[in-house]
Amino acid sequence: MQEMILMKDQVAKLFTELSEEYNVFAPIKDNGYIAYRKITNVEEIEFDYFNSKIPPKEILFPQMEVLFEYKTDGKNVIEIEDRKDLDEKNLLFGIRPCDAHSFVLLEQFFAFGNYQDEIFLKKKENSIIVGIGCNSPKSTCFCTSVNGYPFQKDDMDIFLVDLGDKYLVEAVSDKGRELIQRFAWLSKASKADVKKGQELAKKAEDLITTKLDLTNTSECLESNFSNKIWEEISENCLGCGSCSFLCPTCTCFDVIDENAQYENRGRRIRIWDTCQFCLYTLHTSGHNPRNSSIERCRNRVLHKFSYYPINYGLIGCVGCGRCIQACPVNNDLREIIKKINNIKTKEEENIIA
Amino acid sequence: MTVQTEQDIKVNEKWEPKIIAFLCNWCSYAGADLAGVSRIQYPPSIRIVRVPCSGRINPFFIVKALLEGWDGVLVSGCHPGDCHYLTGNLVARRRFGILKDLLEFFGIEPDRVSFMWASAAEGERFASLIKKTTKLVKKLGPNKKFEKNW
Amino acid sequence: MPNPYIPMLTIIKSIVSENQANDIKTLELEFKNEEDYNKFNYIPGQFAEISLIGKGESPIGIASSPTEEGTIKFTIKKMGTVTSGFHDCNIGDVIGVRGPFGNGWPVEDMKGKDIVVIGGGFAFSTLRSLITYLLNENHRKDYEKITVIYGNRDPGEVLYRDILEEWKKHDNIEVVLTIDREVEGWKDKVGFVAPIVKEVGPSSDNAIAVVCGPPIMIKTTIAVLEELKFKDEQILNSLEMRMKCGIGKCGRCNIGNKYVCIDGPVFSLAELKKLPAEY
Amino acid sequence: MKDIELKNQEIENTIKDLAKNLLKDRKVDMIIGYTKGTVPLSSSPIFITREEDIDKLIWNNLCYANLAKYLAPRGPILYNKEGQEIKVGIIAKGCVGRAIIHLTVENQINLENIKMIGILCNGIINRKRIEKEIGEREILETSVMGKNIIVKGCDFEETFPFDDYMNELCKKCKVKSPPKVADSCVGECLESPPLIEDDFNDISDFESKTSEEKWDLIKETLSTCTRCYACREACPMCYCSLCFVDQNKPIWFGKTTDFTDIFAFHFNRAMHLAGRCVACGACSSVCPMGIDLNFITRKLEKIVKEKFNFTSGIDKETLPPMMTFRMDDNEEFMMEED
Repeated sequence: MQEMILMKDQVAKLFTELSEEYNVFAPIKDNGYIAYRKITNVEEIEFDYFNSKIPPKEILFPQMEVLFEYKTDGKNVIEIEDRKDLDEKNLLFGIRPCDAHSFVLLEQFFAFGNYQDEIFLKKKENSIIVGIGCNSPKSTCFCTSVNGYPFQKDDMDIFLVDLGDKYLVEAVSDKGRELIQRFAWLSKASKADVKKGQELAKKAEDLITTKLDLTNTSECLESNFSNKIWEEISENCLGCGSCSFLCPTCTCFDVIDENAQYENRGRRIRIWDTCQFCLYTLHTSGHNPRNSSIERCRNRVLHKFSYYPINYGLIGCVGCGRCIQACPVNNDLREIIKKINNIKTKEEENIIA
Repeated sequence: MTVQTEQDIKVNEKWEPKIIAFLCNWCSYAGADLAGVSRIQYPPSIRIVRVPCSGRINPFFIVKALLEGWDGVLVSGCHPGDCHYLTGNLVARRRFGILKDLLEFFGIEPDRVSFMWASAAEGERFASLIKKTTKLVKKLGPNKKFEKNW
Repeated sequence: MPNPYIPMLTIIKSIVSENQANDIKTLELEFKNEEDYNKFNYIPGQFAEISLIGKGESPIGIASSPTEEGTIKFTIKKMGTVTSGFHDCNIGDVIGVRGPFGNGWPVEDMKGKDIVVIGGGFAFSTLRSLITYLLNENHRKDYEKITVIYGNRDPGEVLYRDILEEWKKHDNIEVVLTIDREVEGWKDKVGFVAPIVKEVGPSSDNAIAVVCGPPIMIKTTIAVLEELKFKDEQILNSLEMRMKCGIGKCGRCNIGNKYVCIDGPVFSLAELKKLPAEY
Repeated sequence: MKDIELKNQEIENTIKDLAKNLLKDRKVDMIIGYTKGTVPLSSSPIFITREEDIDKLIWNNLCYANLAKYLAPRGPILYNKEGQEIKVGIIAKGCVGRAIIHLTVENQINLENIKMIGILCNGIINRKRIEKEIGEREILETSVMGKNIIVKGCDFEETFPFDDYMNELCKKCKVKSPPKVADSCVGECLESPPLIEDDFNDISDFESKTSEEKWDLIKETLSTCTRCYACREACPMCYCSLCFVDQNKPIWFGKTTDFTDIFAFHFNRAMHLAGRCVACGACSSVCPMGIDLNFITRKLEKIVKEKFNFTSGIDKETLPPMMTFRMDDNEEFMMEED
C-alpha cells in the first residue's frame, strides 16, 4: 500500500476524529518519566521521547485489573457479573517496535493451552497499535539480538517514521489499512520521504551497540541449572520487583478479593506479581521451592531465555533494556547472558552445594 | 477531597462522626463505665474497643481504622505510673508521640487522631474528653481520604 | 470462551469432620444449576479451584470419584485464610468452583495392571477418589490386584475411616493402615510408610505405584519402590504447588518449563527426573 | 576543598590497600564494596574473596547502595556453606557505619565478625534528579570535575553543580565516616560520637502547609509507586522475615496500587523506621519510578531528634527511642480537658 504523510500539526485533527471511536493512549510526561495514558486532548502528548518507564503492556494487562464483580446477601454470593468494558476500542499511539513485539509474546502466552485468558485477548482484539520507529536507540537496547530491529513493523497495525516535521505513515495490517483509508486528507509520500525513511532505519540499526549471541543460550541454560554461576549472578540481587514490574513480557499475577462489606458487594482482582518475591512460591506448609535469590534470579532468566523458547518457540525478551536501567544494584542482563554463554565446564564440576 | 466550606460544616450539623475508641481495660474502660453509671451525658460518636493496655495499640490499628473509613480514632490509657502492667502506657506514649507527628506530616488532620489518659475514677473527665474529640472531628467533617471508589 | 476466572456456584450439602483434631473437613458440594454439573466431568486425581468469594481461592484435590453422582467432595485442612473460611462455613453456604484442572491419574493406561496406592496424611483425598473409581463395579474388572497402604501420624488423623472399613471387607482389595508410633487399641500395622511398603513388598511387574503424601514420605517410599524394582515410569505422584489461577497463566507453579497446574499435578518419576529439582 | 575527583581517587586507593591487607592477613574472608556500574549513573555492590579482584573496588559519588543491607539477617552473606560465621570487611561510608552500629544495637549482627573500612564520604549524587532533568536523551558517561558533575551524551554535555545535585540527605549529613567501635574499624573513623545540631529547615516549608496541601503533595509524589519494594529491599533497617504487607493472617493492608494501599505501605514503613533510619538515601536512589522519599527520612530524623535528642547509629551504648521509655517523656500531644 502506498506510504502516506502525516504532518505533525495534523496530528490534532487525526486525534479528534479518532477519539470518538477509540480510547486513545499516547505517551505523556508523568512525574518526570514517560508513561502511556489515556489522553483527552492532544496537547498532553509528548512527541520527543525515547520510551516509557512502565511498558505499554500496562494498557492491556494493567497492574490492577478486575476479573469479575459480585454481589452478596451479607454472607453468600448471590450474583457474579462479568466484565462489560472489554469491547471498547483502544488505539495505542507511539508504541516502539520492541513493545509492539511484546504484545505478540503476551498474546502467545495468554492464548496458549486449552484455557485462554479472555480478558487480555479481547482487549488485544479491540486494539489498534500505531507504532513509531526508533530513530535513536540507547546503548542498553539489544532488540537486534532478539530477532527485532529499531524499525520492525510487522507487529503493528500502522507504522510511523518520524521524519522531523512529518510522519511517514504505512499501513501494515488490514486493520491499519482500513483505518488509514478513512483519512482521505493524508497526502501521498514522495520518493524522497520514503528514501529518507530507509536511511533512518539503517542509521538506527547501526546505533545499536549491544550485540548478544543468543543462539545456544537456551541449551546452555538447560544443561546448567545447578551451575555455581547462578550464585555469582544472584549474589548482590536484593529480591525487589523492579526488573519484572518494568518488563514488557512479564505476565505473572496474584489474585485477591476486595470487599466493600458495608455495601454487600466486592470484586476479584488480579495484580502484577513477580517470581522475585518471597510469597510467590511459598506453600502454606512453609516449604518454598525457590527459597533464595539464587533460585529466583535463575527462574527469571530461565523463564525468558529457556522456557519461552521451549514452550512457545519465541525468546521471552524484547531487548528493551528497561530491567538493565531499573535494577537497584545494576545486575545487568547482558552480563548475565554473557556469563551463561561462556560457561565452558560441563554442569558436573561446580555444582551449587 | 474538596475544601470544606463554612456552609458545608453547617449543613452536616446533625452529622454524627464515627470515632473508634481503644480503651485500656483497667483505667479508661472503667472510667467510661463510671461515666455511664453516673448518668454523665456524652455524644454517642464513639465505638469502644477494649484492649488490655494502651501499649497493646499497634500503629497498624490506627492506620487501618482510618483506611476503613472511621472519621476519628481515640486511644486512652492509664495515667503514667498507674499502668497495671507498669510500663505499657510509657512505651505507648513514645509510640503515639511519633505516630501523631508522622500522621500530621502525611496530611492527616491532627485532630482526627487523639490520645488521652483517663483513670477509673475520672468519669467526668472521660465524658468531657469525648465531647471535645467529637467536636474536633465534627469540625473536620467525614473522612473521605481513603475511599476506594469502584 | 467464557471468562476462565469466573467460578460456578455450588451449595454445601454436607460437612463431615474427618479427624479428631477437627481441622480436616470434607465438604460435599451440589451445583446450583444442572448444566454446570454436566459440564464438570472429571477423572480422579484432578483438582479444582474452590473459592470462598470475598476471602479467596485455593486449589484442592477433588476427593469424590466421578462414579459418585450428583455432588463433588473436597477434603480441606484448616491452614490459611481461605481454608479457615471454609471451616467456618455451614450447610447451604455458597462456594465457587472452577475446574476441573490438571491431568489426573492416568486411569486409561493403568488398565490391566496391579495398582499399588500409597498415601500419607491428608493427601489421601485424591487417592480416595482414585480407589473409589477403581472399585466401581463397571471399572473394577479392568484392573488387576489393588493394594492400598495408608500411613498417618496417629489414629486420630486417619481420614475416611468408614469407607476404609468398608474397603477392608471387600475381597478384591488389600488395605494396609499404619501409624508412626504404637498407640494402644490400634489393631493395624505400626511404622513409617516406607518400611511397611517394603514389608508388604508388592511385585513390580505389570504394576503402577501411586504415591501421594508429604515430601519426606514420597522420598523414602520412592527409594523403597526402586528397591522393589519399580521402574521410573511405573511410579506416579501428585505434586503440591502454590497455585492461584489453576489454568497456567499466573506463572507460579512451574517446575522448569512445565506448569504443575496444566502439565501436572500427576507426574511419573521419569518425567520428574527430566525436570530440574525445584519442587 | 580539593577537587572531588582527586579526593575520590585518593579514597579509592586507600580502600584498595586496606582491603588487600585485610584479605592478605586473613583478617576477613570477604570484602563487600562497590564496583563500576555497566550503566551510567549507577554502581553495583560486589563481594570479593580473592586478592586479585581487589582492583575491581571503586569509590565515586555514585556509590548509593547501603552495603549494611547484606549483613542483616536476610542477607545470606554472613555464613559460609558449612554454616560457620565468616569475617567480613565492608567499605563503610558514614551511613553504612551508622547502619552497622544500629544493627548491632538491635542485636542483628555480631560486630566481631565485621571490619569496617571507614572512608570520609564526600556525598552521593542525586542520580534520579539528574536522570529526570536529562529527560529522554541518553547519558553515555558521567564524571565529576572540580565542583561540577559533567554528564555527556552523544550530542550534548551538561554540567550540574555538585553541591546542589548532591543527595538532599548528604547535604545535611553530619556523620561522614563510620563512628569508631572497638577495634572493628580501619581507615577513616570518628573517634567519638559527633555532636549533631540540625535546624531541619529543608522540610519546614512542607510542614507549614495545611493538611489538605500536604495530603495532595504526598498523593502526587507517591501515586506512581508500583509496589516493587526496591526501597524496602535496599534499606538496611528493613530485615523483617515477613514484612507486614506480605502477612495474610491478618491481611493488614492491600497489595494493590490503589493510593490507599500505597499510602499504608509507605506510612507504616516510615513508622517502623522512626529512630532507626540512618538517612543513607538508598531508598530514593533505587526507586525505579524516581520517587524522592528523602523528605520523609528528614521528618523521621527531626521527630526523633526533637523529642528524644537521639540520632540513630552513632553510639552503641544509647538505646533507640522505641526500645526504651522515660517517666518524664514529653506529652503535650496528649489531649487535655480545655
